[in-house]
Amino acid sequence: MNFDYSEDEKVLKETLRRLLASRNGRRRVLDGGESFDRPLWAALAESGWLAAGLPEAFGGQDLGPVALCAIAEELGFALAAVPFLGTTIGAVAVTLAGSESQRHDLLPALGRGEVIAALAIDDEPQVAFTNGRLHGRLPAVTDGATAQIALVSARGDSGTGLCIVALDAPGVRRQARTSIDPTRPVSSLEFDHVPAEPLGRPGDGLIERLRDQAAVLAAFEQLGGADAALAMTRDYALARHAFGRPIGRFQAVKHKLADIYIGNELARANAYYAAWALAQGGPELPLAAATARVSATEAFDRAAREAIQIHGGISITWEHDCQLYYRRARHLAVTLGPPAGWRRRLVAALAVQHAA
Amino acid sequence: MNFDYSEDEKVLKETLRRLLASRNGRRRVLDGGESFDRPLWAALAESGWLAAGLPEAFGGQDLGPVALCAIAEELGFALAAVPFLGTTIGAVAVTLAGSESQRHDLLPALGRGEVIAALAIDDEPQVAFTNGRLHGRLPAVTDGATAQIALVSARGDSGTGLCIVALDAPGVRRQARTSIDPTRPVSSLEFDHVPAEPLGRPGDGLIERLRDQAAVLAAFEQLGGADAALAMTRDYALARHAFGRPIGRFQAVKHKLADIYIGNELARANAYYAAWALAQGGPELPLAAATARVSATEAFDRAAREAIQIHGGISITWEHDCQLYYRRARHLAVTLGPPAGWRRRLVAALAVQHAA
Amino acid sequence: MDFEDSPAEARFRAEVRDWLAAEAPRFVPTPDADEAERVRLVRAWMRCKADAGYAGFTLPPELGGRGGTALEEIIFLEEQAKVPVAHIETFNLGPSTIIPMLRVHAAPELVAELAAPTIRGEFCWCQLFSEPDAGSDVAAIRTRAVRDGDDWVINGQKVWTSGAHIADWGLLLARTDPARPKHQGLTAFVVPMRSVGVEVRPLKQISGRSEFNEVFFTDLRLPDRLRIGEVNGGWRVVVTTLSNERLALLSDRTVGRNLVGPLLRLAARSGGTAFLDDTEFCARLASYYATVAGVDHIRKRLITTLAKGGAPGPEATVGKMTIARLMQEMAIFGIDLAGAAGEAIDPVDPDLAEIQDCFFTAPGYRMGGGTEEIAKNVVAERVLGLPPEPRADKDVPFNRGAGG
Amino acid sequence: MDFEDSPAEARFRAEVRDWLAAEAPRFVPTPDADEAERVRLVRAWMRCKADAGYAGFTLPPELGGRGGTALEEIIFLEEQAKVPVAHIETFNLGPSTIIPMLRVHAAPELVAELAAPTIRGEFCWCQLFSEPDAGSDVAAIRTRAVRDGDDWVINGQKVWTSGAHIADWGLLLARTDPARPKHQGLTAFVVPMRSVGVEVRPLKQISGRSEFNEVFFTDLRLPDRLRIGEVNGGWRVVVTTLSNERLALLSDRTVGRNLVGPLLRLAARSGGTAFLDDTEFCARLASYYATVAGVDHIRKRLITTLAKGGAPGPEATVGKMTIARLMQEMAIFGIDLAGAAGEAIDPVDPDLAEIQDCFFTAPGYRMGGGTEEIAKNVVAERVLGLPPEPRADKDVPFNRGAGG
Repeated sequence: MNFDYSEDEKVLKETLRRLLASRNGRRRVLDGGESFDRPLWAALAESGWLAAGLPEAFGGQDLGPVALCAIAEELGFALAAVPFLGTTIGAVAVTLAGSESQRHDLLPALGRGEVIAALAIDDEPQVAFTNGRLHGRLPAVTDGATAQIALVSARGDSGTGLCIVALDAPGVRRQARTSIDPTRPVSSLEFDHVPAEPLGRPGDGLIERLRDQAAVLAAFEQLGGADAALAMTRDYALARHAFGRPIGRFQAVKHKLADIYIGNELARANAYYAAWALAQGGPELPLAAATARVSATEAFDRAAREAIQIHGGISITWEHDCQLYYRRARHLAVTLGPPAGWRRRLVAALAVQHAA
Repeated sequence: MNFDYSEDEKVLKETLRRLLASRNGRRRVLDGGESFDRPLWAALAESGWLAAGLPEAFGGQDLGPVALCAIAEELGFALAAVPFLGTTIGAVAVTLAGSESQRHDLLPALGRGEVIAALAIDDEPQVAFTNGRLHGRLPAVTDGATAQIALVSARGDSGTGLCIVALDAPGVRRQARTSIDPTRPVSSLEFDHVPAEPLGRPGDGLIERLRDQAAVLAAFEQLGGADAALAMTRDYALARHAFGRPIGRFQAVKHKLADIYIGNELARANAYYAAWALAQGGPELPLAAATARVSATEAFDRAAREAIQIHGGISITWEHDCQLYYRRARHLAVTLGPPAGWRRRLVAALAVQHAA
Repeated sequence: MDFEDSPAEARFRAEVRDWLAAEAPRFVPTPDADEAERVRLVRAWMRCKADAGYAGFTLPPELGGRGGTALEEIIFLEEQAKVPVAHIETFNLGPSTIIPMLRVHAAPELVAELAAPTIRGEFCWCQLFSEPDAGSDVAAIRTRAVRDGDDWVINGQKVWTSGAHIADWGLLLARTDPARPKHQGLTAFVVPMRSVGVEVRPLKQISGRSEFNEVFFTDLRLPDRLRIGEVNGGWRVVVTTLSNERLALLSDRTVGRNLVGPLLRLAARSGGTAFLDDTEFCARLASYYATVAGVDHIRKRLITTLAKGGAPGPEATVGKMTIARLMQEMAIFGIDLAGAAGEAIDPVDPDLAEIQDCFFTAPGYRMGGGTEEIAKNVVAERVLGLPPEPRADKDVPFNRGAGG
Repeated sequence: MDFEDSPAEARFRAEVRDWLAAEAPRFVPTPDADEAERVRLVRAWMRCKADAGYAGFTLPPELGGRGGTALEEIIFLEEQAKVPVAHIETFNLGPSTIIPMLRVHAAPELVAELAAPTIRGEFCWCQLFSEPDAGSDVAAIRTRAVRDGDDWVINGQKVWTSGAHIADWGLLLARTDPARPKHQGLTAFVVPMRSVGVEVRPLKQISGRSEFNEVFFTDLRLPDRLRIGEVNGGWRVVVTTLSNERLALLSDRTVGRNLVGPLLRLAARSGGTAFLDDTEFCARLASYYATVAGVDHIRKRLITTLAKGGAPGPEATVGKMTIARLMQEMAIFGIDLAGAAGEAIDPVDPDLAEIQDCFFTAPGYRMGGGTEEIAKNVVAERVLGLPPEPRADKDVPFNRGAGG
């Protein structure tokens, strides 16, 4: 038994944390002009981080899901403004269910960061896929305007299935919208009978598998963000004085920080377990993934919200970093569908487990 | 505009508070042997408190709903172990919708405390009323074993209606059960084609009117209980020392007490408004009653729960009064149906208001 | 208990309603009006009200007031809130807070000079207390005022100043004796905001808007006649001002915005009254509404108490301690309810847009006028009588304590 | 990351499982067994385990132990938890907490005398720290120990003593020098509970049960050889004991009971999987389960850390700070879900009965082993490095401070 990252994974995290500390352009993205942190994305690609999970045959390092979780955690800690989640899940999808030619065409390009994938997986899809063509409108897709391809769940003749669509194809209309977190852009996607290719078959569990993996990666991003918010706020509580003492000496501030700590530790424990379940690929995954997701959403929400309250006035200025956490917490909470859906999935998985 | 009790009502409360302070037998009831505080009930009857709301023609004082609320608040403050709520609503029901003979037979007896009424009003009644007979089982009715009559909502041929049944009639089986609050007893009632009399007609709004009034009275009981729990806990926080100071000097304890205070003040404001709405008899009542109920349930729950936490170990001994509040809070929360039902009713009334 | 008007109150309300219906429409900004235009309209509207006797309700006529009652004022404000007339919160500070404070602490001539123009909308005010190192702990300010002959020379920086870019006058708190304990070396002044030596910089907030400013003082010279209260007696001015400010908070605008309507409509849009079967929606909305309604009743009760000449009880801060936090939670709940659609700021759906806007403004409401935590301490100590926490900063010279 | 056994671990687990399957059934109490009978069974079961080498896992053989590893102990406890064998929590105190503490602070001969009988179930222990005026603040105790020749004479009262009515021995904290500061005048002793001068009275709780006792000492004489640690050095004994106790808390029984199953079954009983459409049920249960699961993973991680010889991190108290409070909230939620039926203690439905029982026991869990509030202070100070609150009681003589 070992409930922690391996030594290798710890070294990997440390390395990535240093890279992110030196190359982080999130503030530039927030202040406008860019849709994501392109220099950082290029740097990540160059150092091989985007190919970490790919098979070696396609230029990757085949590091496995736990390493991807470690990367997600660090990107979350840095609040990096990059399309990692969709692109990673895109690569996983193609690896798991792509044809030979799809693998050859897409995996190396995804690993080099040249192709960005957007993710639009929905329980009740608003788009249809018939006769090889995608039709319908998605009102808000993360990275929809910058991605080259999208993974879309769509209604078909034999049920809901996944398909992959090139976003530069004729008949695709995309419109950037104002994101609640401008460091993670969102846009509408409209498909007017656009040619697309199926991935897997309706009912084969691929959508559920990808959604669960996306949830685990998102949980690690949330965990990283929550840890960073706690660290920043703790430092502030030691430095800031009021009424003749550091505010961190007031029990109300102490208990708020302790509550954030507790939430983060719970989220960490649940995220680690989900990473293990992901690597195992066993029947624990649905419950573990939903639990990690619910736990991490609660933790990041609390950390981002109370970080502001503890910082006081300074934190609601545009220049202060608190808003980055507050925005990112909300983005990550809703990006894979309403949080209520994850809570329902958790209870459904629990009911299955208890019935067994 | 005047958002407070009148001077007369204040005097009335003061008088009742003194009586209750000297005659309170709740502890005797809790420790077993009695199903309610009979000496107190007799004293209340003797001083005219139980007849306060009755028409003068039937031996009452016709004091109106606000005075009844004041009485409920004081009984709640004292955690009195008496069947006031059901008996009062019984009298209101007979006054509003009873026949001449029902009024003559019941109102004076209710006002003298000789007849106790139990209340079993349910949205989806588990009992049926056909051909003048009541049939079915109610698993848990407050005061069911001690009451002489019950007001029961029942399915009939033309919808759900209210009827009044004598509990000493043949075919009534009642079985005392262990109450979560032994100072307010509960029992099952089983009706085997028992003769009963209708009150009002299905669809005439009587059930809703009584339920709303019961909710307002219950809210005042809850408010009184919450105030008493706060007062007791505040005194303890001043007297008890730990780590070299009164525990009331710790910010965590202060904030907990402030939270209780806030909840109580909100509950008080909503209860007063509902009392006014009750006296007006206008269209504000359903929303006002549900709001008072939801607000008071939250307040008493918090006060009872955190009173224990602030008191620490001593409070979980049988001898300490904290448990009385904790039990009563739960009893009052569920006695008129699940709290979720009141929240739904509140939102439904709100939707009506917003649509108007 | 009576939550309705007496006959006399009802008569006055009807009179006000008629007058508002006749006059207010001339002062409604167009949707695309910029701030300058809205300021112009507010000033004109205040003048119109003052001319008609609907301003300075409780001020004597010699100060330009109506010489009326607080109850009249309340009824007028309630009715005014129902019509879409130009409104900028900062214009309320002078009439509601500054003038009452000046009547306690300032020389009668100065009051006479400032009162009438203030209620006529000619003098707009801002409050220059908070500083980067003095938020909740106002007495920790460092802005210096140094005596120089008959003048004072001011240097320092203020922050979180609402409306400083509009204001004609400011109420300034400065440190005049750093060698005294922190509360005992402060002095208050009124400052003409367009003076040389005053620089106002807007402070962009996370909402993207700039409702607050930083204000820099560089060798600003003020004549001693603009000093309020005694030298080193500024803390008393602060206490009076903040207690009046607390009353101003009774105007429901500053406690938080009401999300009940937007949430109900957002929910209804996704399918009739299906939301009644959404138990979480009902639980959250019911609890929220119970708080909003309770705070509103408390506000009305306090207003009535005031109107009858009584002192408001400590319940005044219940709203402060609950509404803003709930507004934030409900905004998050609303965004989550919308799911992925909640991620994009919605230009079409006004309800989702309002919810999203509250998401960004709620954090500020949770701090404005003292944090929730400070307010709870106050309740615990002043209402419940619990002992204050030990403090090490009160009795030491400011320049040797935390301020040194 | 690996949440599963290594091959060696799996082999040992299989061995344990087989042994338990063969032996444990002889030690299962009948449903109507009274406490005396259950005590008899627990003692017999502990002897059986010790004879087979499944006790005192990390104790050396000369103290009656197995001389094995903590990992073996954990695997054994996990497997034992799966079989319905006699269990009384208080019997764990000696092996898990007292013996490890004695090995640090007591004379080797005393350890040798007490260790083997303790792990064999012959000596059951209780902890005599809390007093009516010393709950969270253990150092405020007033029970006196006065030297008299080679003996100590004990007078005073303890409270909240689990299992005192069963225990053979107690670990006592007493004040030996009231003129010293509160932490510096305490001394620890081990006490034979059946001595003259010791009186145990059960304390009835709100659940109606009596799991705790009051213990009164009247001129109890203890020989000096039963003193643990130095005279006036008792606080160090307390610290060692409580840190071991915190480890014992890792046994999930004492943090709180798991209501996930009862709530799911209660909900399912009112109609298939309709509860999946009850958004409030899903929200509450999901959040609760996420906490329960997280605490469980943390517990396992800490156990593994311990087993590998590491020191447990501060996460050990996360369960303490969350589970009991949630258990209380979920019990209330469950009762409310049942509506009026929740009002009657249910003798038929075991799930509702469990929920109702938790309603009454949760308040005690929220305080046991230090309140949530104390635990949060500890996290804030020891983990997050925030400064401690000012304390006025630490350095003054006890008889002139709060204890005077």
